[in-house]
Amino acid sequence: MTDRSDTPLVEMRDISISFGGIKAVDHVSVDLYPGEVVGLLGHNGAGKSTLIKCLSGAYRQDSGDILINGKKVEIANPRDARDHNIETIYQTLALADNLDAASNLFLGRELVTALGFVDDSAMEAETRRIMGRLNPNFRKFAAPVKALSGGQRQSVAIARAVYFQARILIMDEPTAALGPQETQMVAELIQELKKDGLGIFLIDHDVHQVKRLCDRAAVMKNGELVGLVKVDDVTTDDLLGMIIAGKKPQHLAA
Amino acid sequence: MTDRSDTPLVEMRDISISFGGIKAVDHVSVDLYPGEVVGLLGHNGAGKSTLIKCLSGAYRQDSGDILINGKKVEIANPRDARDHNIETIYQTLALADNLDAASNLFLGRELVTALGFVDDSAMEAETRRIMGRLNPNFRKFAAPVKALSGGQRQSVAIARAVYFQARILIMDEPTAALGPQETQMVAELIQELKKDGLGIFLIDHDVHQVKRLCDRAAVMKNGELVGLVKVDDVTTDDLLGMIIAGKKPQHLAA
Amino acid sequence: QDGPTVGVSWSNFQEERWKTDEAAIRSALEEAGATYVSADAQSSSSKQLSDIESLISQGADVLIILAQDTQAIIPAVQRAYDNAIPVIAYDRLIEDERAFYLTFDNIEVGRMQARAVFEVQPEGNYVMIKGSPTDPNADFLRQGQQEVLQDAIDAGDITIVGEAYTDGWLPANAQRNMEQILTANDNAVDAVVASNDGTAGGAVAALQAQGMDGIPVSGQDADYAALNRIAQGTQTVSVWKDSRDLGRRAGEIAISLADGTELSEIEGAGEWTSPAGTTLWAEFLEPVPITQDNLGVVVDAGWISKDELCQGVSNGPAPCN
Amino acid sequence: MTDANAAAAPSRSRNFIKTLEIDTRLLGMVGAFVVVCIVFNVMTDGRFLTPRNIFNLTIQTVSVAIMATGMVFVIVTRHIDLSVGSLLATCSAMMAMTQTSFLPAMGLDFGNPLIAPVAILVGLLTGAVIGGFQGWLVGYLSIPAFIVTLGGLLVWRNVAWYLTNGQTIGPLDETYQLFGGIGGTLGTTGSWILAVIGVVVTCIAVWSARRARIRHEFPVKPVWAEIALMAVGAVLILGFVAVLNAYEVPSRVLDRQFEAAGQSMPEGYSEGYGVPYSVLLLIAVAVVMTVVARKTRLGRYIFATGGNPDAAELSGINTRLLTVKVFAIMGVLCALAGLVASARLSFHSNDIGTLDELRVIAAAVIGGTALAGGVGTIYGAILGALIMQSLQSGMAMVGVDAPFQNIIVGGVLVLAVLVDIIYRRKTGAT
Amino acid sequence: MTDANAAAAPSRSRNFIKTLEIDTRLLGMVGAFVVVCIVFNVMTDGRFLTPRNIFNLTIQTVSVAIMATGMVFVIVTRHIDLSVGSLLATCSAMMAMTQTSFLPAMGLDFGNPLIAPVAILVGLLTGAVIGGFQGWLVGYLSIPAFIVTLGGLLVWRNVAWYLTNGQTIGPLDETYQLFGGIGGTLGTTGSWILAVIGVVVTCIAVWSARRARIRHEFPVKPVWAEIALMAVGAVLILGFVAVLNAYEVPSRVLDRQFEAAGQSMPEGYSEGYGVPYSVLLLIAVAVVMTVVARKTRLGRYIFATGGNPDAAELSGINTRLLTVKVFAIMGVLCALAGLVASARLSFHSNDIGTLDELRVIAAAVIGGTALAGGVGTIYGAILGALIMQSLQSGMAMVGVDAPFQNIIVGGVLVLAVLVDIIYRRKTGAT
Ligand SMILES: Nc1ncnc2c1ncn2[C@@H]1O[C@H](COP(=O)(O)OP(=O)(O)OP(=O)(O)O)[C@@H](O)[C@H]1O
Ligand SMILES: Nc1ncnc2c1ncn2[C@@H]1O[C@H](COP(=O)(O)OP(=O)(O)OP(=O)(O)O)[C@@H](O)[C@H]1O
Ligand SMILES: O[C@@H]1[C@@H](O)[C@H](O)OC[C@H]1O
Ligand SMILES: [Mg+2]
Ligand SMILES: [Mg+2]
Repeated sequence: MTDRSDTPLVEMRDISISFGGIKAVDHVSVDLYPGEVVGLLGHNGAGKSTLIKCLSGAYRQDSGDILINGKKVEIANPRDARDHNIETIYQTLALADNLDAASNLFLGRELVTALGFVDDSAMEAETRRIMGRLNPNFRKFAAPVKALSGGQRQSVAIARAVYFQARILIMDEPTAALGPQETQMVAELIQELKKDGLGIFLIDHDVHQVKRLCDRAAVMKNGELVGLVKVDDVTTDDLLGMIIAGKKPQHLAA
Repeated sequence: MTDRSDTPLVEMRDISISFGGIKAVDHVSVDLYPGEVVGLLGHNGAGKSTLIKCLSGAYRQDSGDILINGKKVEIANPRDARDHNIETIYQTLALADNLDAASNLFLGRELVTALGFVDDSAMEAETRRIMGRLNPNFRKFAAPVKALSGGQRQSVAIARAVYFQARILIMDEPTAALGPQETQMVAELIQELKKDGLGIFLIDHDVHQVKRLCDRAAVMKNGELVGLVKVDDVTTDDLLGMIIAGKKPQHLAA
Repeated sequence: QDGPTVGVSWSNFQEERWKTDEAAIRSALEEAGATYVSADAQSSSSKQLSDIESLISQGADVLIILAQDTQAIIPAVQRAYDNAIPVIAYDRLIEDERAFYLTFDNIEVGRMQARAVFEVQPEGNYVMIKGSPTDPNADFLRQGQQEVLQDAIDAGDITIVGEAYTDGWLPANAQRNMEQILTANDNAVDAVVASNDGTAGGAVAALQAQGMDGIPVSGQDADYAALNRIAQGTQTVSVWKDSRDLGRRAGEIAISLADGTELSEIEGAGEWTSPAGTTLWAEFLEPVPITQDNLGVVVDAGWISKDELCQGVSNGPAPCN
Repeated sequence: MTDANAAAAPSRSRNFIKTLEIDTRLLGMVGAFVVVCIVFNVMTDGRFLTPRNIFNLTIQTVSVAIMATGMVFVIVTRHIDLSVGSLLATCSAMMAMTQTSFLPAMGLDFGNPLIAPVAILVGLLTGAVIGGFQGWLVGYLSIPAFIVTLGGLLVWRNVAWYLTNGQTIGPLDETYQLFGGIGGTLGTTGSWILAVIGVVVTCIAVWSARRARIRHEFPVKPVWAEIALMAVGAVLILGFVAVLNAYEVPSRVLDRQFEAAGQSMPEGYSEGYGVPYSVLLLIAVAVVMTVVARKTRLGRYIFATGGNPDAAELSGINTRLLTVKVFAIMGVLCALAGLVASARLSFHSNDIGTLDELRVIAAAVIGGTALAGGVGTIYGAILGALIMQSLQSGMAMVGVDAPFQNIIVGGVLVLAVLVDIIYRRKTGAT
Repeated sequence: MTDANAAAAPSRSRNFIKTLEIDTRLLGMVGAFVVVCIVFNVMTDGRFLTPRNIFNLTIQTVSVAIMATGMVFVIVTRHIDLSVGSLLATCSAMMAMTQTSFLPAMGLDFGNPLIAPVAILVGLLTGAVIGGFQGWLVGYLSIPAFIVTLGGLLVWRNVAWYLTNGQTIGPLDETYQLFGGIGGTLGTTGSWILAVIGVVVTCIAVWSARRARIRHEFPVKPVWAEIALMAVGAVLILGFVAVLNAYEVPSRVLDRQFEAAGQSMPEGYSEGYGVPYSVLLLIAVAVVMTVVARKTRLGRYIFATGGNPDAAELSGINTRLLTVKVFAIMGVLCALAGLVASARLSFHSNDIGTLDELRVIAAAVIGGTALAGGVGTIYGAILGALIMQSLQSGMAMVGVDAPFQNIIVGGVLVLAVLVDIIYRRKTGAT
């Protein structure tokens, strides 16, 4: 199990960010240890995606600090996040619709030949390998991803985030559009990655799945953090209560 | 309960459609009765969305017929579908990102004042009313929908489809991005609409939800129909077996 | 500064010659202690009207106008008149009797072009490279050219085998049109009447490609490159409208108009009636056709230096020998 | 931190503006415009901001501004129209030929009061038909608008050439010429009446919007804010009219008028111009187009289609027909612009409208219309046209060399938009 | 049903094409082009498709085609460049002044072999710097490309004017003039060698692509299909060179050459032109740009950014820097186009490149580049330029009047694109 006495892999301290005067994230602090999965829960518009986008470099927080391995870091853009080995599956998937699956998977990190040219065959071969583990029915390797079904697109986005050796993985509702078998395969993958020592933020609306996959769960409501609990200490109903009523369960509300 | 001896509300007969030579939907027939919810299940890319898009007017089938109330109809575009009182929640939501929630909700059917001008206040008031029933935390009535969270956008798309008195409702993974409370509210809404005598096609990956909400379930695999079963005759495991293995459960495989 | 302000409205300053005109006007004005202000209409008669309104607001006491359109400029003249500002129609006609017309005769320029070519090549196949279809001067020029050639055409000595407008007077367009005419006629072309030096340059480049450079080609404006071609023998004539004279005259007239001189009292002015029937006070300067025979004139007049004229020419005509 | 301090000050004024609910996008552009005006005013020793020059500027802007309002719709729906200058020429040619040739041939003589209205009608029809045809090619045959209107750019200019046989046509009908600007104005009294009507309408509009919100129990801004808004509107309208009225008709012109009436002008007599009809036309176009954009289904569909064409189609909007309508509107506006432009010149000339496509698109883009579609405002486009025109006429007044003028115009254009962008980024407006 | 029957026939040939895996998007455009050529050939009694005219056409196309390849990148990234014609003028002015004025002033005399290379280098640098600067304004300051390059259109043309003092500069250096077209060709032998190299490279490329697929165990097409592909490539290359070689140097030109060498021309002597250096330059540009587009990261990022700018940025692509690069490439290509254009004229004139922005953008759009971004091909743009040029040159040859020419060019332009669209819709290619 995770050792939480060390310095955390990620620490987000007192993060706030607002859009046009309205606070989307309001003084939220969460942390993440290596080999741990932290679930992020909350109603629609609670601020989950916005919070993790500060970590992935898509947004800049208005205030608050981000620490990686105990050291304060500046994440001004997605390239900075990549430099810290942070990979993200965005809720909107962030795919270039006009490119095929392989090009999207390797976007920004293309495999190249000895001459420095992009090696399409090699990338396609790798893509076939990893997609086989995520979505066994997937065949459309040559089509631009805009011709893919919703779930197929999501598989491509997942493949992209897990292919490269990240240390911190952010998954924003990764299985929302996936079928039961595909969802199961992603769950197994998360277990594996966890074993490899990655830290994972998982945003998911399915409290059962969170109980199953996560070590801890953070619940947000209207931009604020309701609580950060160990999933073993709470029931799914406790979690639902936190999400809907915005209150910590009695026995933890110290 | 639904009376299935009458003429069905919708009958899709032998529908096929292919993209660039590859069959996305391959001779599929399903039907739908008033007051009935038919679930559509299948792996990612099975062809569910493509099938219902033939009914909603987004695609034209290559072959096969669509009958409404037993009469063959031509649905060449979304306007034709509307004329037959078919409303659709698309998987991609189909929102105009630059307009606010009210404008999206009433798009194509704006409320107008006596002088024929669009009545923004009236539409906003109606929007507030219906969104209150779907997403109690929703406040962003004046913002363009591109500033909304994934789940908030989905709520707007749902509101749009259910506001107008449809007779046939198509829901393509309507709760994929919704939180637990919001999902529950949609489930209740479906029950209500069903009581009002609507026919509903519901695409959903959650077999439990399908068992709970649907009367019958059609399962697709690689564009073909695996089977159309009454949900009371099957277990969730039976359904999963149909989705993954593509075989009808023994006791029904007459 | 107490001298008058003179506003000059150019139709399109991009063409080479106006630079020289401007310098001449400027120096004439400077001598008299007047202020020069200007605007470039970029080939748009609407912009020209706005420009002139601006120049009037700016406090111009006299206007010199190179009109983009002979008629559409009339509201500008009206505006000037309402504000008691005299107008000089510079180089191009303005169909309004309140303007003073100062120009080289464009039909005469056309005649000179055709005459010089005709002298060298009194029979055979002619190609007419015309100016921009939107510039009225293009048709004046063409008219003059036709007058000279008409008899020979009627007699069957001369056949016009190709004729093309040149969009925007662009040399590149003239070159392409010439290439296509040559191709269409299997090079059976004996002379080219081009309407100015830019288009002549394009035509000569096309001829060169066929080894046909040397056949008679006309032009006007005495562009440096064209004079150099005459020295080299690839162009026959460039009708020289010494814009320094025109510019200086314009400057002088502007000063005296500013002093309150009436149009009729301008020295050298005479009454003249346009083809459309407008009678105005006008002064015409003589254009000079420049050929190999009188190349020295442009050098003597200080228009071009001998080095520039003779660049790359060996054993040419005087003064390049 | 300095950053936080710096942010504090604007945020207070931002709150004030927010309470007023003024469109903050406008302010950056207005700011850029004001800067341009002030700089020119200094450079021309105060000649730029005289009633006379302001009067000229407004008139000069009209033709491009009218078309720019239509271009907003075209660009918002993700299309482009390169043919506007040529279409203007064809409409103007049709109107000119109708009054100087077709109608006289049918027995309506020069000076007949029917000539102007019929000619204008013919022009508007021409614009609508050609525009609609181009829209049909774009909408129903799916040919990219760039190609269709590039073709149009070539075709219509030369159709105009053929119609007039390459000649300048005119002088045009006297009534027709009233739309040209300085020749046709409301006069001071008429202008004041117009101003008062404008103020009243503004107040009613603000107040009835408030009433609608109250009816649906939405929050409303404080009464002082509403009144302030009305006051700002009133001051702008009255100030504008006052300036136009302050520009006096030159005494030579008055002299002539009295002479024509067989009288002699009383000593010290003077008269102001007031609002020109062409400006009135622009105001009418602006109001109508703004109402269409904000208050009609058509406008709603235009913006929806621009935001997401697929979504619009799936929502049951006939986006093809919509395209036809948008281009037909553009065509009608080209005809109106052609009316103003040729009336101003008092002739139809071959080169009329040349390069206007660039000016019109630029006006729309400067005014905040995004070429990616979905975003744009009518008033922004008009302001954009005004900025472009100020730059061009201002330069002619400053008296630098002609080529240098263009360099400066190009540079300042980029700078003005940059100011606007920086302003918006600073205030968080988008 | 008739519908089904009608569909059957094309589907068989479609399968054949599919096996060959030729880009079907190309075919509609090629078809439109062929139709244009044939019509002109009939109208000119067979003169349009002579080696001589084909030679002319290729040369006339080069300058615009070179810029069009760069415009593809610009438009694919959802930008636009209106400044190319003006930038061409500035680069051409720099090159002209360098050779006739700057270098001679530094002691390099007229005729010195260093003059041409240095002048060209200066031009390329100018283009890269100005283009890069505009890219910086677009990428880093977020000013819309339309505004930046509209400003550039005004600024650079007049900078060119200042550089040359408004004068036509020439005649240009002899070596420099070699890039003008007919004055500098490879000759027949050289051209054949080039053709053979081209064929060999094509075969190797096809074969090594096949090998790569086999290595990764992907399905490959049948060997006959690969060989057929090579054969088609070889025939096209050899045929093109054969045509250019078949155009013989006019005897007058040869005569003069012998004369200059002090000899007299042998009876019946003849010589073919072969491939002009300018066309060689275009081919090189096309190959390099295609490789960049398809085989380099830069190209991949350009298309990704065009497809979804946000996704590209989130994938760690520095889209701002990318914008600078794209515009810098465009600038360099403007310089190359300026080299060809001025060398062809043998002098630099003030108005060189005027209106080229429209031609260049049109070439790219006709060639299938979508203004919405993300889609476009280099060969398409070149084909687009060729179609435009064929129309214009063909019209000039047929000898119709300029205004009527433009009407036809405009109409045929729209028609050609329509043919392409219909073809693609029929075959289901996108
Ligand atoms: N770019 C933006 N501009 C303005 N407001 C935004 C923007 N992005 C998010 N918001 C607002 O911030 C709030 C939080 O949004 P966020 O996407 O973080 O929610 P979420 O918890 O991820 O919800 P969901 O479960 O629906 O994905 C919402 O009210 C949303 O409308
Ligand atoms: N516009 C299109 N062009 C080409 N192929 C398409 C297009 N739309 C769908 N397809 C293909 O058709 C197949 C069926 O897609 P569809 O979207 O119907 O799947 P689905 O069952 O809805 O999957 P999901 O559960 O992921 O939403 C997929 O293989 C997909 O790639
Ligand atoms: O001198 C010429 C002028 O008269 C004409 O109008 O425009 C072109 C010039 O070359
Ligand atoms: Mg979210
Ligand atoms: Mg689907």
